[in-house]
Amino acid sequence: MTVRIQQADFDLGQELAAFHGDPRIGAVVAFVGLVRDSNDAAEILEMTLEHYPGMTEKALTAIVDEAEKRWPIIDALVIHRVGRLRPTDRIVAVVVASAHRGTAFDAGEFIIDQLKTRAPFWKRELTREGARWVEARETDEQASERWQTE
Amino acid sequence: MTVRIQQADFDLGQELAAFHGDPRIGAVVAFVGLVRDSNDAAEILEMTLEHYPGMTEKALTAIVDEAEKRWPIIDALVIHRVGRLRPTDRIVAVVVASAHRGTAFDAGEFIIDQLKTRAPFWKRELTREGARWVEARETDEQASERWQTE
Amino acid sequence: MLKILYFAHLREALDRASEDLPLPAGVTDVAALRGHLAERGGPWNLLLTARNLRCAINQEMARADSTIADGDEVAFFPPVTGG
Amino acid sequence: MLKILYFAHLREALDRASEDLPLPAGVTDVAALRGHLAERGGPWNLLLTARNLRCAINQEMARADSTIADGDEVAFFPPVTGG
Repeated sequence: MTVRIQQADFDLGQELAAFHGDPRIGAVVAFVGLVRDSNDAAEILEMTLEHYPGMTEKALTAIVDEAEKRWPIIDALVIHRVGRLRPTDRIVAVVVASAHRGTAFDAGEFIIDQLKTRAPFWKRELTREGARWVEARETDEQASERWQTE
Repeated sequence: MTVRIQQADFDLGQELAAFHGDPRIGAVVAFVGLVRDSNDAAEILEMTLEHYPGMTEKALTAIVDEAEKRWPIIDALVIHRVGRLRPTDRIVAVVVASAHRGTAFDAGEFIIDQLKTRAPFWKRELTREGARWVEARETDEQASERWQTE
Repeated sequence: MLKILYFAHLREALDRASEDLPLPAGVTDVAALRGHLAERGGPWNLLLTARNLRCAINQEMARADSTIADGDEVAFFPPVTGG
Repeated sequence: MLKILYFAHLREALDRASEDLPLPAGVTDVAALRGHLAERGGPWNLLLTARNLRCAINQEMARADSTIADGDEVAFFPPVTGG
């Protein structure tokens, strides 16, 4: 299990190579989040991601630990970028490997849903009207909470 | 939207590069299925995948078309290998790109669930006791059918 | 003429991947074609006895009562197991 | 001594990313520390008025009644928006 926070871009093909070669793995699910060129009806020119060094790593590790308790995960990886990003740039990757596909899909979606509401990252968007801090979304809160009742 | 059937291995990093650069894409979900070294309590030495040339491509295209009708997908890719495969080899990749992550997760899982029950592929496993054709699984049938009621 | 294809364990059991067959008299649907082929005896009984045998006509999934016409491509195979 | 950290719009509004503060007399929980800081006036009122302000103590999420002790690392920030 690996958790990484970095300014640099990542190469998902290279990251996935680390998930190759374990003959117990039957399914790998990878999620990649990218910067879109619009959000809430405004054109996004650039984005800056801030985090809380130390706590962010702990929060991500706790989320992956929780996923490993809930599902028979063989391996997992979370990479989250910080700093300045532009549209089409990769922001985050979540990869889960398991014997069966249902586990990998569920655990992967669980991790990104929890990350969105529990990991201390903050996005500041630059639009033509100026910079603004992104507001937390009610839909993300709901996506995170649905795992409590399942 | 791309559907490919091939004997050769694929490089998911390279395939994902084709999903990069469209600023409407906020989420990419990739599923990779791999050959495990055991199935139904038997050690798997090798696997041979047979398909129905022509119909298989049509069936996969129909599944992706259906996913595109159900969800706002920006792009999708299905690659399925045929021929002889060994444990740890990649069998199949499903990639879905969309604006939001829920769409990409749902559509990706829909496509692989439907592929498992609707695309004409057949697996023949070589174990220490000899070769056997893999039996269809009731759990795959259930995974496919749950999309009808949602 | 029909083009008939056999896949997976059916292909192995029949020792045949495909054949061209003049449309047999009286065969108008999948069920009738299965009965006709099963009359060959031996492993061909599988056309009637194989559990969950699937049939496709012109590369679309078909049912027992789906119509078969001259020139069709008909395929028989077990439930699929890809992915 | 407390180490206090501010993030995102709070950091900008307070023009401060962190500070070291001797544990104020009478401050034993998060609510009391927020009140103490708000007494500085101006933008510091945000410590009381900011909607959904979050607090972490020693890098774990805390609540208004969570205990604060000398030596703690306390962080204030808005709801997170990563991913």
